Amino acid sequence: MAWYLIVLPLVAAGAAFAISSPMWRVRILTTTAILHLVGLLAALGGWGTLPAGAWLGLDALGGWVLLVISVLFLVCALYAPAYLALRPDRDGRIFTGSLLSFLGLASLLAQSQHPGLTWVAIETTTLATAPLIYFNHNRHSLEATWKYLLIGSVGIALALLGTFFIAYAANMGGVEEPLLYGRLMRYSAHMSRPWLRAGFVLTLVGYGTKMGLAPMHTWKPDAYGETPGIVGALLAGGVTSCAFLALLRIYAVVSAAGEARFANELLVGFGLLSMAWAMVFMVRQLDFKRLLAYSSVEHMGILVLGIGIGGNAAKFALFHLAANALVKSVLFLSAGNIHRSYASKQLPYVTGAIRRTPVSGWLFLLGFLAITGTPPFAPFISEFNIAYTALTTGHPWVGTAFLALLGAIFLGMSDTVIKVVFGTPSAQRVRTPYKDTFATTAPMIAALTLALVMGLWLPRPLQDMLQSAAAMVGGQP
Amino acid sequence: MPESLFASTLHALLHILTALLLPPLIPGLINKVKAVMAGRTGPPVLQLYYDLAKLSRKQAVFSRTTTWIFMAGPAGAVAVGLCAAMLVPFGHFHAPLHFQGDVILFAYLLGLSRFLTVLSALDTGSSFEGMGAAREVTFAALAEPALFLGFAALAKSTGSLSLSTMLAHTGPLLRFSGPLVLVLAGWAIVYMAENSRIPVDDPNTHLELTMIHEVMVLDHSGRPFALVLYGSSLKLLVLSALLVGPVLPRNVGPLLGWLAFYLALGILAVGVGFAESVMARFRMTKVPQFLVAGVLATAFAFLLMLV
Amino acid sequence: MFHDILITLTVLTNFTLVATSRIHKSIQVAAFQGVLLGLLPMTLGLGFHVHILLMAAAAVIVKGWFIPFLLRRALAKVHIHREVHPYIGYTVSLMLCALGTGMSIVLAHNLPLKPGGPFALFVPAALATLFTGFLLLVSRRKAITQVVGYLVLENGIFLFGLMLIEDMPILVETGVLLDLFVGIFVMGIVINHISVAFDSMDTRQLAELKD
Amino acid sequence: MVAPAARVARVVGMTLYLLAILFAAVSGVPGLFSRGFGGKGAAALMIVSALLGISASAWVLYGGSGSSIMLPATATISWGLVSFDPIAAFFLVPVLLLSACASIYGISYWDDHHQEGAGKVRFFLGLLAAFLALLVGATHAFVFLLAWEGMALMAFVLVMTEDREAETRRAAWIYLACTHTGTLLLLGAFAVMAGATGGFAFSGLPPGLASTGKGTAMFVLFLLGFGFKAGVLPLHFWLPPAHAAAPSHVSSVMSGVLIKMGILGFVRLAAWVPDPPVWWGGILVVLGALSGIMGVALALGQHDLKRLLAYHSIENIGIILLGLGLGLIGKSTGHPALQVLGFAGALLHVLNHSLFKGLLFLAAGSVVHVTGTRDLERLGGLGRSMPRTAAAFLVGAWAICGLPPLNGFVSEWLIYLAAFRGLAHFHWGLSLIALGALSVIGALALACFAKAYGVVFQGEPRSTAAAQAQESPSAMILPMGILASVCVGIGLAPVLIAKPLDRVLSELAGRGQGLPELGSLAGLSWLSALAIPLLMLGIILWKWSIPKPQAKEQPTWGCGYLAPNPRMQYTASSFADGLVQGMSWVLWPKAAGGRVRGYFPFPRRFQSHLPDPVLDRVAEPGLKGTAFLLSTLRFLQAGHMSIYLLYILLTLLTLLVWMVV
Repeated sequence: MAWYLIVLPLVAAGAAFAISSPMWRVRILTTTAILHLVGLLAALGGWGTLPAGAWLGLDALGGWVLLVISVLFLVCALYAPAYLALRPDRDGRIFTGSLLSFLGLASLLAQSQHPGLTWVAIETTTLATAPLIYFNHNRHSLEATWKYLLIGSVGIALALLGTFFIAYAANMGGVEEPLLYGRLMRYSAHMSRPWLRAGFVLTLVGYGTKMGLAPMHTWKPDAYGETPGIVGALLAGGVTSCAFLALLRIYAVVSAAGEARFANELLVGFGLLSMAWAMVFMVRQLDFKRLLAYSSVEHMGILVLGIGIGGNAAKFALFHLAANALVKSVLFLSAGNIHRSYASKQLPYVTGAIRRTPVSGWLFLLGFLAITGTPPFAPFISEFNIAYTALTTGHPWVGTAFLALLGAIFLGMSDTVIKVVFGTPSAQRVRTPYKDTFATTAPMIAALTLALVMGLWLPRPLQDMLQSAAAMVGGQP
Repeated sequence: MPESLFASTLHALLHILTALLLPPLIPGLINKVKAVMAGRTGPPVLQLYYDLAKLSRKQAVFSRTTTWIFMAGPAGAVAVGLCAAMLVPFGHFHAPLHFQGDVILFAYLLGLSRFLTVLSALDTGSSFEGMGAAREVTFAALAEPALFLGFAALAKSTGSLSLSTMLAHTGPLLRFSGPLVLVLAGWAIVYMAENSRIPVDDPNTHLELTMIHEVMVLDHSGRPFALVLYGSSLKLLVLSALLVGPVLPRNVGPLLGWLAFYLALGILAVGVGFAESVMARFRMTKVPQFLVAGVLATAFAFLLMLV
Repeated sequence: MFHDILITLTVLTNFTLVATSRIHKSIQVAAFQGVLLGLLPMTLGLGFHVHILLMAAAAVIVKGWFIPFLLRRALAKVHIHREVHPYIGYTVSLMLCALGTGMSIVLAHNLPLKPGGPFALFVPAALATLFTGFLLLVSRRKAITQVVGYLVLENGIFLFGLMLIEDMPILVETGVLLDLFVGIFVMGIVINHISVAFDSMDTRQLAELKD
Repeated sequence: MVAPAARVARVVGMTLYLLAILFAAVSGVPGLFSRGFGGKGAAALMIVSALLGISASAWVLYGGSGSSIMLPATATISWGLVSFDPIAAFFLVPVLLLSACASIYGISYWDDHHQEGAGKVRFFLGLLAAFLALLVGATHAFVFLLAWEGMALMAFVLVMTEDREAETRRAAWIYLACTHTGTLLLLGAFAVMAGATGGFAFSGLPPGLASTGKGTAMFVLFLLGFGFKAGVLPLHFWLPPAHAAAPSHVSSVMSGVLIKMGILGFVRLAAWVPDPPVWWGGILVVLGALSGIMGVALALGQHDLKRLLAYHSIENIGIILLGLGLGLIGKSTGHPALQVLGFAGALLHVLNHSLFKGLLFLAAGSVVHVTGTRDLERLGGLGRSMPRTAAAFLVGAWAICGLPPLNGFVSEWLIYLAAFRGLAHFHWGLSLIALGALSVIGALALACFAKAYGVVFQGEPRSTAAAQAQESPSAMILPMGILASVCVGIGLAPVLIAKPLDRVLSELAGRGQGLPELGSLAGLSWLSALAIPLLMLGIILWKWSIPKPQAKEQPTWGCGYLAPNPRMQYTASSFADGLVQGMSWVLWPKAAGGRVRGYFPFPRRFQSHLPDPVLDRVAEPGLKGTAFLLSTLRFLQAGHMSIYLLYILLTLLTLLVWMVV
């Protein structure tokens, strides 16, 4: 386990909150992000060896998720200085502080081996990210924050109850504290089935709310729509990943207990429902930030669908976690730039982005193509393999529905995206001083390149890590 | 039929000479018959030869709207007609050129000559000639399938894709048997349409609005017009040969064979003249139905051969 | 015995909560429910561990005094006293609450308990309280009442947590206490911002973001 | 152990091929930096690439050995395979030839000074060529999909070039939607195939698979996926708007080679399947007949020059499918003659169509470039002001009508031969369909191109723009010349391509099956024997008939009317009216405007147009309706948090109940 991954960002958060000079604050932000990634890579050397009975430790699954979050965070951190420079009106203190504390809590979550601790981490993440959503301090952002907090807290309360249930199941099975995942999986045979199932249902609903699975996703479009693009990127790629990880841990226990079929039916159902729901709201969607929010709902659906199908698909669901996070960051950041340049995110007003903000416009288009599964970007690989596994391992109808939904979503999304990107900028909107600069676009280009590389080549150690993470989800301790 | 090289060259020569010299005779014959039927003396049978000779000496007048295509059209049509004539057997001797698939080439050569005529008509920009061209292509679209279905029927019965064998030996398909009669009936309709004879078109009316072929050549004069006239008569000959081929007597000697062929041509010409003088031309709107009848006839012929 | 009485009272408070229209009263009742839950650990005969005392204190002080205090202050700021025109009327709410309680009992039947614990009534009561909290959240319009609903929901979880307090105290404490903290945090938002940004605390005004 | 010489021989083709792809890909790069030099640089690089690629193809097709290479492993799919076999070599020729012609054309057609984003166009055109070239060699699902989607997206961006027009944006969107749907279908097809064969590499399918349910599913998915790309009716509807909206040299590449990639897919499929069921071929024949006849019928009714050409692409795809279908029937029933003639005709027509359709689009482009309109009714008389363009268009029209002695005839002739031979076999009905369809298509195509050439290049100019037309610059004439001469060349000496075709055919027949040579079945040499005298005779007669210089020039005879003017000429619509009305029961033309009444009538307008039966009557209303239905579900998220929490509660209760029950 690596304490410093947790401590460093939290300390940095404190520092960022304390000092007054904005310049130093962003320096702290970026340096912390870089250090965190470096430290993580160093720590990942030993993911294989997890001491038994440790409450904190970096295993393959947590390591993979944390790696994704860390890379995503670095992208956002590199973008942040330019963004904060554009928003002198807002107090960067809370912003930077929350960002950094989120990173620390995510590291805690990724390393926690105890359901209670996991739950605590998720809860605190919610609290840490709430101020980010309230960043703009207007009625809408307040409403968004209120919905995010209340719906999220209710969901997490359910997750707590679910955790209690599972603890009780273990308790009936004679498993004593500490309820580490490893031990739970090892003694899963003795656990009481009804409690386990009920616990899984509750945690699924609870963490699903946090992830944004339909129909518990309702806070998502509001929150993503009202926050700055950078926060949207972090929420869509980071916070959701945290909740997904927490869910996966429980799922691993359940499938270790041999209840995988029960759980898989639920996951597949939620996956398809989320994709369908997202499809409904992406068709003729005039607000391109909400469009991205629904796309995030869709991809959460794809993640759980992949897990539900299992086997090869589970592995590629984990792969998709990374792919989605990277591409979503590109989409949200470019959408943020376009929003900034037009001072609007509504369709009739925002057209011809490639003329007003060429780089962001192209990146938005490319990001859209990437996220909808255009080879050779990473999402294509995962979507292709999930479809392939579904079609060939006894879920032909699920696979068909999956492909059909992907197609329908592409139709809906492309309509809006093309209208935003191409054409001539409409005359009604006054042009804001914003222009694409190196600082506001380079991070996105880097992220997109990374997504491209991932589609073509993944380093051997990472492949092994992915493999064993998938095995872990499959229920082998 | 096994022939000596000498004999076959002789046949080829005769074939070529026929194709070159005979054509203008046929319209003359038809017109003579019509005149006689109408109780007139009518022009001499060789009238067309005279016309051609005169036209080829005459100075041409042509529209300043036109391009080189206006001239190239008639020339091309004649060249194409001659090539087509080299593919059709006159009587029961192999045509000078015969190979598997020349049927299709033959049909497409007809198409090519139509293409050239139409283009040279459109070249003048006259709305009348445009109208004629439009009708020409419209009706051809119906004549084409009839022609091909007839070929299909013959090909199925003879197993050959060459006009020379297909027309000369119609295989199990006996002369005057149902299918063959139907094929010939269908082709007769094609014959009238392609050569713009009554009842499809009237070669010697001068109401532009009712004409097809004549109206397309309104602006031609001099040598180009000579080529136009010669070309159409050539087409008449070629299609006549197509029509009479299957009904000619078989396994007769060379001399008799040629005589039979010429005789058949003559009879056909007289028949056409007779028909033209007893019946009127259809209303434009009736023509398509007439052609569809041709298509149906050949289609039935094909189906009959399967039972 | 004694704890069964307390639990029964808790369930009764649920009914009172959904039935009352006056906000003051609902806050009062919520506080009362908090106190009940606080007393509950004492009556389980688990002895007086530090954990148990901690839980009891937390419940009594925070749920019974601190949060109601905050809520009353908020209420004093904005001048509203009644929850007028809730989405779901009071009688219907009562019926639904009863229905939910019934369902919780059915559900609890399908969840076998450890033999010989004093917890026979805990699971149904916990689920019923949870459901009541949800009912309040769903059916009421005023932000404050929704917060009350959230507190009741928490109470349900707290109630279930007591079943585990003996065997795995750390888990339960961290969970429950953090949950309380969140409750307070959420209220902070309500009290400090919503009443300012939106003159009344009617959540209908919080429905501008939609598709 | 192969001898070193042999090993060298094996890599020659592949090396040249990869180099060609490389050059094509980078051809647009100089244009991004230097404005002036961009066009020439792109053209030069593309020409180099074409020379390399075509020599590679020649190497393989005239006896050299093909080879394949493995691309490195990806995170996910074990191997990526690219192999330069005869099929790839054959399809590579039109790809590079046309791309090179297009980029030469682009020097002055889409130059930096007049049009916006010329550098962009060149860059993406280069990439498009590269992806196309990669696609022909892709023999692995992943590489195939990569190249496929890359090609589609480059084409999308190119169609979007003039994105300021709403019409263009609509066309590009329709195209993108269709191509992506097609890709998803292919994805499913490959998944099924891999499930059956256990690998993503295009190896021959196991015998007996084709007739199973899996095989059927696979075939149907491939049919839809490739059909979308090829523009097979009724999946053709993206094609006319996209081709009309794109810059003309892009349209020529799209229509010439991009849609052929759907055919490439069918050809590959035919090569993998050892034992196709007869109904596969049957379906191809029927679809071919449908696309062919409907395509040309719809073309007749158009008055947009480029839309007309686009519909003719659909028609020619139909002809190609007829050939493929007959060949496939031959393969399944074991009639080598049918197989050879059908496949050979289809393949040759692929090459031919890319030549003459590319030529036609370039010529149309030069017309649009000069007059600024695509509307037939505003053109006319360009034959005198733009003689070279006119000649090029004439050659293209001549060839596309399948008239001897040009290349179009040769391929249609082969398909005819296949159909005629098929008559003798058990499945004579399909052959008869093919035969009838071909004859109808031929006649209608002739009508349509007589109209197109006549209205655009002959008669009097119908608008001032047409009246002031000048011949296009030589950089636009040169590529037309190249393509036209290739068309004539193939038409006059079809024997030359017999051997390459035999190579591809043996690939198609599958291993170990000997086929008769094409030359032995079709007397290609006869065609040349007849074509050359035909031309000579025609020229002689033409020379003879050309009047003396002092010949009198008169205005066209107005049949007694003394003041004719250009607007009185027969228009495109009226020329086609007879046929369109005749087929109105399938075409449903729309006409607006009144007939003239009374002795002294007031001016009246009349206009007619032919909406696309699928796009305008099915696809768009369908999409609109679906979107509306979905929008009625918007109430689900009305913004009230109580409702949102209710969702959570209901979900929870449902799940708990479901769990208990």
